[in-house]
Amino acid sequence: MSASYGRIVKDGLWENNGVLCMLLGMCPTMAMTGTGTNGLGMGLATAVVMAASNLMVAMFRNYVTHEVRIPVYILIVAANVTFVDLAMNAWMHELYKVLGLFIPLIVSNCLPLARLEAFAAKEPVLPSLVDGTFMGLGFTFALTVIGLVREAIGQGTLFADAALLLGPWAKVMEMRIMPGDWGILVLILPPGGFLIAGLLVVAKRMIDLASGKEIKMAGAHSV
Amino acid sequence: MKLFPILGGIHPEYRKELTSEKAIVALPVPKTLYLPLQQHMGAPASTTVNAGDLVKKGQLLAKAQGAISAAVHAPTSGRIAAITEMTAPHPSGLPTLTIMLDSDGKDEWAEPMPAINDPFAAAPAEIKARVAEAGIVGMGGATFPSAVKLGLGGQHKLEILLLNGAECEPYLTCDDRVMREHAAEVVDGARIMAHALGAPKVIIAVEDNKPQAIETLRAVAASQPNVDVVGVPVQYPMGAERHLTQAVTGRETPARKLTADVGVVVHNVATARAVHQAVRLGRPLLSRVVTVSGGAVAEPKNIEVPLGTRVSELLDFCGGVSKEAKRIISGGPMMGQPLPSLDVAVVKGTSGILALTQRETNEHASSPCIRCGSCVTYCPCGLVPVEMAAYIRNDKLDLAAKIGVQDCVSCGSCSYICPSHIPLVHYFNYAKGKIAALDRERRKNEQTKALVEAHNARLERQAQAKREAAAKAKAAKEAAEAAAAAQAQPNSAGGANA
Amino acid sequence: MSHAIRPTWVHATILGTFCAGFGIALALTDDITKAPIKERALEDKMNSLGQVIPRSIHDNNPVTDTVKLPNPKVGGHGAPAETEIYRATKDGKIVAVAYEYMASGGYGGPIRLMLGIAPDGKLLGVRVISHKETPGLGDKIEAAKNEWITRFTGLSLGNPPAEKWKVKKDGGQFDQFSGATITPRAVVGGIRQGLEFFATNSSRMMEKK
Amino acid sequence: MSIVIDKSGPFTHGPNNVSRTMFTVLAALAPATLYNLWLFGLPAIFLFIVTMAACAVCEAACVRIGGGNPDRALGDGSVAITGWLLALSLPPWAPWWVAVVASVFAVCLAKHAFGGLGQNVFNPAMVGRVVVLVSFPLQMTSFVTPKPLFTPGSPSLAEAFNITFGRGFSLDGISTASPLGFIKTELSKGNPVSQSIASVPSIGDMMIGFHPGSMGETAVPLILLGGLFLMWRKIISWHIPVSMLATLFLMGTLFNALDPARHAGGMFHLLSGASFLGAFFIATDYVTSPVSKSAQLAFGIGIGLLTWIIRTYAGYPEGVAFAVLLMNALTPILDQHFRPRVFGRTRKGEPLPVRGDK
Repeated sequence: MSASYGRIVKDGLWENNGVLCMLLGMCPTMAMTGTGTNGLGMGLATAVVMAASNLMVAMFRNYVTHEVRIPVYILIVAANVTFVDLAMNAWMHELYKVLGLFIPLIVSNCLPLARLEAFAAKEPVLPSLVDGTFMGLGFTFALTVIGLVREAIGQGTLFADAALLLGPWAKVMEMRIMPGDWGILVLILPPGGFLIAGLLVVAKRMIDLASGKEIKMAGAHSV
Repeated sequence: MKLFPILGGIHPEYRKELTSEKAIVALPVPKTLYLPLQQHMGAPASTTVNAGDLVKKGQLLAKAQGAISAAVHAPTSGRIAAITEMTAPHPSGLPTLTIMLDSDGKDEWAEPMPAINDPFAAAPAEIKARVAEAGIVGMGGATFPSAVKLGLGGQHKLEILLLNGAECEPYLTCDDRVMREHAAEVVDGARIMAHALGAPKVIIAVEDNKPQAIETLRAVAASQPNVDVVGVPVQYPMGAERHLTQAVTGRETPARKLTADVGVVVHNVATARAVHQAVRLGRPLLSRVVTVSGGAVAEPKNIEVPLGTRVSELLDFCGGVSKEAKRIISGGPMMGQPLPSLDVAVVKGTSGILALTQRETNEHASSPCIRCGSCVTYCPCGLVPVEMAAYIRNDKLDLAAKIGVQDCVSCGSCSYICPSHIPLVHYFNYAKGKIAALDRERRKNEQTKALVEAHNARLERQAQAKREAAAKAKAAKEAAEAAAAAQAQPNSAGGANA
Repeated sequence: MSHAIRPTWVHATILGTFCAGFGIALALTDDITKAPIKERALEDKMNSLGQVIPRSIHDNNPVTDTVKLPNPKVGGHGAPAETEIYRATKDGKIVAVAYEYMASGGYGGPIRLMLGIAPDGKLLGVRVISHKETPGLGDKIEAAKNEWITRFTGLSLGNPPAEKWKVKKDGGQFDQFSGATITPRAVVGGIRQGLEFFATNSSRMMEKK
Repeated sequence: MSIVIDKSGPFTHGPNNVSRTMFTVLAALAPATLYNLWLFGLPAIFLFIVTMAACAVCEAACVRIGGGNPDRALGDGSVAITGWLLALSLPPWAPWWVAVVASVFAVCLAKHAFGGLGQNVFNPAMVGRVVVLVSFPLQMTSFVTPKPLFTPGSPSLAEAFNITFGRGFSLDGISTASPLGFIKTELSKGNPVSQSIASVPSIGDMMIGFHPGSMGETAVPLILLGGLFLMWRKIISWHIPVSMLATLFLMGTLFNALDPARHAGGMFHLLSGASFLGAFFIATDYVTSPVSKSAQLAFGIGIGLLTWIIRTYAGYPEGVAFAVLLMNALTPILDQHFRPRVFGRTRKGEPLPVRGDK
């Protein structure tokens, strides 16, 4: 299986989107999408881990025997997660205070492991890097959208605290679209995550249907 | 007598008052009778007459064929017009081989079979043979050849002959009338059957909504110490064999077994009467009592009908059918079958002909299931119809089978009660048919496989034999050559004489 | 995908090599980030102390100048046996102390408060550190959601008088927010008890090391 | 004469149908509802109308989007029950938008997203109630003492309009806690139940509904009457209500006996909150409760137990709605495990053994 870069990018961002299509990585999806900023942060952290892991696995794939590949993959993902965890703690501390608890959970996220096994283990370094990056960005996209919807309806803001994540310039992104009292609180509570994620899956399928595409749905594996 | 509760069951609107006070009247013999060769479960009878033959009333027209089958006799005298395929009295509407008999209007009896004057002195086998000869089948609607059922005494230790006079189907009153008008014949027939079965006791069970029948039977049975008449609660499907057995004896028949396995054999009251006539009078089964009823029938009646009479003639005799008729049913409204046409014949199992209006059927388009659970509550078999239907709808027949769709007796309680008007029985019948077909297919495949394997083994054996033969031949040849070589030497002592 | 069957030691070696490699990489990263992370943790603490003790009034780092006192029984619920008292000094003189206090009686369990108190017993600031109150009702005690908690600044045990240290519904002077009485009641009670804790222990809190 | 032979029997059918069932339920609810509308006055009437209308609109919209026939869907009465129960489970003086949000979640999400009538896993009315309870705890826990129509305290038309439709109307001055909430609050202040129970309305007042609460939480006798009516009409069986109420009562009594300072008694648990409404009208919802009787018993016991646990230990004073939803999720499993015994078979599904010597 060898795909063009365009295909890889498109698959990662939309057509084979980890959350909206493969229903992978549901644990961070539910836990970390209370606001758009959280979703974005978690997504980016995951994307970095995925890109790095894909890259490493593709580099080492010829030296890893079939029997020990899974432990090695987990080792690689876990190491990358720890790098990100430490780095964030040291240099992006405010965001770390929000996401900290959940960064280690990236290890148990099925999506990185799935891409390692399905893609990086078979493909050369560069395509693997692209796949990891864009699968991660697709994940980021889904998490951000879910976060934005929950945030908007739940507490009436968009990208609250984005400055903590992206620096002071991001103040311009922070918006209040309605008074906080009007929010339907249930959406920023855990049930809201399921609700919005479910509705987005539906929305994606409807968009695909409307554009006459074949629906891809790769079973429901999740963590 | 102590009764036992049965599970579930419903109380449909019985509407028996339409005909319950209508005494049985005899239908004049129609000009032509149509006698299907299969009026019973099992193999069709095989004809003993040809087109053009003149026959007398009671003469054998077709004899039983195989272990489970029943004979057909001429209900009147006349000429065989044809033996041809005609629409069967079955919803499939498939053609079935039928004897057409033109009545000569004389209604002349053939030489009757000799009466058995003291049946209780006769061997059970003799009674059984007579019942078979008379072509009697279960007249409650199941149409299982009665003689076969009377043979159950041979393999089972039977205690009770349970005579089924429950008649739990709405509308039908034919059994009620038979019990009221021919109680003596019914009781006598029952005692003869009990004798044939080797069952020491006879219990006649009648639903409590037929008090006169109970009273009349009690009066007749008073002189018979081994005959009891019990009134059972009015509850559909009380007349189902296994449920009646449970209600009267408290014994629950295990799945896939017969009531005989718990010591009980159930026969219909009309069957008992037919047995009485066959044994005491030597008369074969030529007619039966049919309830013609329903809101679309001008004058509902109970009629003694010669077998083979067309339904249309029967309905005409009752003043015809009004335009409101929504459904024409053979049998009761719960378990009866819709008739494909009015030209089909009355057969041995036809207990009723109903012409029902929309108001009576109360049929509507089905709406979504609301999981009310009524079907579970009312199922007399302890099944979960809602779940079975869901499986069947999704074509998961194996799962439906696992939760018991084959234990369903198609009594219709669930469909009757369903507020969403979902045709549950229809689903179950479909599933049962499909599962049976798949089973047959599987068995056939297994058989084929076994045959193929046997064939291969045979080929292999043959090949082996051939090889061995060849080897032998070769050995023989070598021996012969050796012998020849030896013979070539003059002084050889032994010769190869192979 | 076909692959040759190799002896176990090959797998073991491969796995071992990867473990070793990543182990070293992780150790290096840990080494690099250790200092900044420690610094951040300190900053965090200072920030939360900074909310209850204004930065301008002291010149030390209160995080490093602490004494430990036995935790008052009230508030219970898994509170540590000792409370750490952070002390802010200016020119070596104590200008404020800060400590955590557990307010009991919250709707969803105890509420953790941080109190900053001047030597004269006046509140310099109070913040809720953590709580499990009903979202949308009780969470208005957070400074980020409502300014209610800042109203305590400047108050002390005598001001208002003891009988007024209650929510209005109970005859005191503090607002409850609409729909929720329990949470503010717990917080007000907690603050009052926290101040009492100071009153009885102030000398030990202030004593020189 | 058009004679059809399209299906197997039976060819007669009972008189009941879906809408008859649904409207019988509404009839059973009517006395309690009317009494409560009188008890809580015009704002309650407005709220009731808003809820019913919002649910009907949602139903029609969802059915139309799904390509169905909205008239037929509205006609079956199921959405009327959802709206009605929802209205009964809201505080009577709640603002209109609470009702609308609850209706949208109840009908569009809990019912139609799962496939419409008969397909939903969770009780729509309770989903609606829980969503607004979690989202708008202020509005959902502001109860008023009954102010019956035509009595001096009852709000005028203009006032009532302002209560339901006005923006920023504050109940602060008049709102009080329901008895369950009161007990819980007192407990959190350190006052034992044995003491605070003296301040809640008497059992008699609780019976006739003179205490603050959601509409359906009051007027126990009328709810009970409606429930008995449904049993008499064979719409519901006794299994769920009795097992639920008995469990709740037993738990209450038992723990009250063990520690009266911490736990309210069984009678109090029965009469307060939505115990009766839940037992007779909500837990018995056909679609979301098990179909077999033994499963229904387990279902009722589960609700009773969870209700007691939530009331006693959780963050909300009333737990019926949560308990019902939690048990709804278990319904398919209960149905699997508690199948009735098939005639002629053992519980395991094997044919019964034939009696050896008989």
